Amino acid sequence: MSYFSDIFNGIKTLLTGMSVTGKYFLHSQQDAITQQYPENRETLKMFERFRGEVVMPHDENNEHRCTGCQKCEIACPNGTIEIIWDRQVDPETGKKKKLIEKHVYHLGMCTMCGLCIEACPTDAIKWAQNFENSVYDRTTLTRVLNKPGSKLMPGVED
Amino acid sequence: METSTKNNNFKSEEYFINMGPQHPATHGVLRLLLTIDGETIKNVEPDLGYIHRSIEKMCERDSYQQIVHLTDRMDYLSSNINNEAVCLAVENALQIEVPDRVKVIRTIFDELTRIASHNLWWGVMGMDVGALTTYFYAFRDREMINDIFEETCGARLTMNYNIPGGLMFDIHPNFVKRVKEFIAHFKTKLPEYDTLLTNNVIFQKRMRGIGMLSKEDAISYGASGPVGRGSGYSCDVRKTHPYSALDKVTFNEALRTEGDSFARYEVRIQEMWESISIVEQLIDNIPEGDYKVATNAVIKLPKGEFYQKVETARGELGVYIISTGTKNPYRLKFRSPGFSNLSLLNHIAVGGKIGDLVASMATLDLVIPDIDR
Amino acid sequence: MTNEALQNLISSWVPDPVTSELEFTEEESQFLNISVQPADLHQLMVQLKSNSETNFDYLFCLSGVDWGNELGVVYHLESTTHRHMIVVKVKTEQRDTPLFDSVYDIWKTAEFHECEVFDFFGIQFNNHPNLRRIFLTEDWDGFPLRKDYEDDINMIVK
Amino acid sequence: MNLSLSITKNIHDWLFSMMPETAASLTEMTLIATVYLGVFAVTGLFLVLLERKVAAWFQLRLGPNRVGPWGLFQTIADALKLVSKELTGTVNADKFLYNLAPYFVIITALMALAVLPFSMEFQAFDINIGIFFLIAISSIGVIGILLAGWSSNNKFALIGAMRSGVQTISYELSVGLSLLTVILITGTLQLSEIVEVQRNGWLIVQGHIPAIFAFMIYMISGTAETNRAPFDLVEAESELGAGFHTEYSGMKFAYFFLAEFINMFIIASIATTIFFGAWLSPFGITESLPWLGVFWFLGKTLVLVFLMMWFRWTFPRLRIDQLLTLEWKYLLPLNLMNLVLMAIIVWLNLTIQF
Repeated sequence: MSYFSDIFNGIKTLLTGMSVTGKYFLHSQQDAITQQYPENRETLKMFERFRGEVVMPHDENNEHRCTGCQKCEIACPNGTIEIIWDRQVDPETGKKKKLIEKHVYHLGMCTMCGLCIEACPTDAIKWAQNFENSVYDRTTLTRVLNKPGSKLMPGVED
Repeated sequence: METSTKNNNFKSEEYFINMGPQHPATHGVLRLLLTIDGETIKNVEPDLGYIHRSIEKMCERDSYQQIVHLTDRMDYLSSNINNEAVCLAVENALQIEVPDRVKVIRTIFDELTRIASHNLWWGVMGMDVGALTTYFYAFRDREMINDIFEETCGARLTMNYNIPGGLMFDIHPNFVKRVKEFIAHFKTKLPEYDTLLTNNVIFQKRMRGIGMLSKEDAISYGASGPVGRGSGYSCDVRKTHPYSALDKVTFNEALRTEGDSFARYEVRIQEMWESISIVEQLIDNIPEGDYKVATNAVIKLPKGEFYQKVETARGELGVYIISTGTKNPYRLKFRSPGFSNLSLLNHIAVGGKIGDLVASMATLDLVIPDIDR
Repeated sequence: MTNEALQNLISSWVPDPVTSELEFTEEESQFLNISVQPADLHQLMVQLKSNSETNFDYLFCLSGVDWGNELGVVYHLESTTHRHMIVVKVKTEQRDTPLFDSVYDIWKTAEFHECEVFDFFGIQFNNHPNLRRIFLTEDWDGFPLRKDYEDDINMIVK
Repeated sequence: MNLSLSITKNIHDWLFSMMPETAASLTEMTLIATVYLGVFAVTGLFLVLLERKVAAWFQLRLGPNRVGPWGLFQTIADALKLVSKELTGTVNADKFLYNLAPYFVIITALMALAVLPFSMEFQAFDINIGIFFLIAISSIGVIGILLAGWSSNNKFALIGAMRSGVQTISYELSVGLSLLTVILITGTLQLSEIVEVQRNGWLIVQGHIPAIFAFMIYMISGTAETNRAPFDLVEAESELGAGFHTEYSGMKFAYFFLAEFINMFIIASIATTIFFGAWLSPFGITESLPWLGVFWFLGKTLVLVFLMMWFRWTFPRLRIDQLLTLEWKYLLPLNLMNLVLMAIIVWLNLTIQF
């Protein structure tokens, strides 16, 4: 008799399985989890801690907070950050001081580990929430983070 | 055949099949050289290295903080647990005691990672035996965990949240609320998994009695995690060598004695329940305090050898550091669970059909970057 | 079993610990370390596994190490019944033809792990069923995890 | 009163008045064949779209929704893409058989459509051995699959083809026997007469218990015949990659794909015809409007097609030996018992008739 009870129980499990998919079929319009990506660009907000790419914020006077200490460059595991710096005479104190010429960031090599931002003593760099990083040409992934003509914000020291 | 094969006395009715490196069931770039007689598997020889990046060599030139982010890329489904393994090894070597808050948060993250990993495995398990819908149901629930991770760590998969000495930053204010929401949601969905797949008669027929692994063989092959526990081998590192806040919680080690594919399946399902219970025990009791202790900017480990084992979603991950007192490890070896688990694939698959190979391989829950490193 | 008891037991297996050159140390490690001569390795391993008091049935880590002028293998063993652990080390100075006995017949997991050691360190194992380059291609030049390995193209030295 | 019928009748009369009889018949055949080909190619495409939509709804997705309103033109775009793709092949393939195989599959699929009664007198070919013809035709398709797997010079394809051979030959038996069970009530193989018998109640009602069993067995083995999940061992994505059509690309692949969906439609249509009264409306509510029969026929068929899709997106796949166990140890004995039961019921006149 177990032959028939096997069949019966087998069919029962199949039908209960079908009831699960059937339930979702009936609720498919409300429960759909699809994100309609390019259309929902307006409403799609990344979390504030999202690691999109490293940026260097500038204030309205075109001033940044990077002193060129190179701690981020050392912290980076992949050689993503290169700082080109120069010693220049500070007009106020008259002493020679390390100033950045270019803060080069290779987005293509970045693994978004966050060690550079942890290492930065002056909060000069931070994460941007931008996630649309694809480009047609790989060279455009190499970015200079400090804007042309920008200078160090007064009062920022290592 | 350019790769040497074990089976030199190759019979005329047998033939080779090259399964992978591009094959839907190998979940990545695993290549299996199958010797088949009709539909019956005669020999399985894995050929690895298609995603080998020599992480161990890279570690020898990196500082201890930098090593952590490389472990994200080994077993990417339990990345937080991998991170923690390295951090624990470094902390033990430096004899740093991290605050209780860090321990609790780490454990919560570990268990959420474990749920996420088992969840994805469940979806893929269904796909491997032909039930395609499981994948989407699993991903719906996993998405919530990923959102929790993203909100706190800023990344969904390669989180790099642990640093030697604690955590990179404190948990997000929404964290507790979201975790509770997830737990409430997931508790209603997990029984559905059973109705849809576990109890299904076809699925049970496919899994029961297939891929038999005895307890002795499991130990001898170095099986760990759900693969070992499905064979009745009590190998949960969380029980045998508790770390972080695991000594504060009570949970049952999921054990099955059958040793077949279905036992391994059941172990993972039960582990999801146990992980939920661990998270529930801790989520209301996150102690106040610092989220990290200060370490030197340049970490130098004392001369010596350090070994730390943790339980990832796949099994026992070991981090073996040999330090000569410099800022880089002299040698760093990852004992990855997948590598040992893969070595028993030949043992459990021989004699079965091609469909059995796929089903029992799915219960090993292989992640190829974890095996190749 | 405590480390001390283990040490006493294991040294009682060999008639004369001085000539057999078993070395025990607990320094710089959380486990009891035994250094053994390559010729005695297999015999010791068989005893460690089969003796009911030690019963090291779980080989959980097998690592190759390049010690500079020596090449070695480190075996981490655990007993699933007694839950004690031990580390066995073996070294050879013959960097050109390093050769040890395989422990595949004692722990089956060693098959893959020894392949890995062979692949990265070039250490050969006697009686291994299928010693092959498991990760790298068959025609790979050199053994990458050795300290004297050089690859100008693929290796980035910091 | 009967628009569709009068149109076909008018065309028929007009052709025969224009030409000698042979030429007129030939023209008529070609005309009907072309119309069927066009209509069912589109039906096939529509079924592909339906499958994708239904799958999406089962899986909490939206499905294709970008090409045309609600994604209606998605499969047409896909077909255009497939037409424009390069036809690749393996080097040491048996070129002749390799190229022949897809046509075998698609032509046999289309041939079976000829005998289906879509509405009253709306049937291309009312042969008196209708059911027999359907069973015979539907088993030719497997030759195409075997050829495809064999000639591709690919081991995965070969395994798929061999599985298909085993599977189709086994399940053919159950399909035939379960239909035979119901034929006991009708006493005829001609499809139009089977429909006429059902004016007294659909056969699934007339034959009650054994007919319901027969229907269940038919649906299971019919799903196996079309090589769809849970019996998709022939393709078995996670095991064989794509099975017998691994090496096919472009339009040749599309033929296999289309044939699968047309076969599914045919299996559902046969079930509709035999068990659910074909184009007859329930309780004869639209008996005065025979052209609505097409609507009823397609409606019933689509419900059954949906059932097959539901199976596909819920169940895991069987293993090859379990597939054969199911057929030879379960379906076949049950079927034979069922046949005897039905014979007794017909003999004792226990059928339910209105």
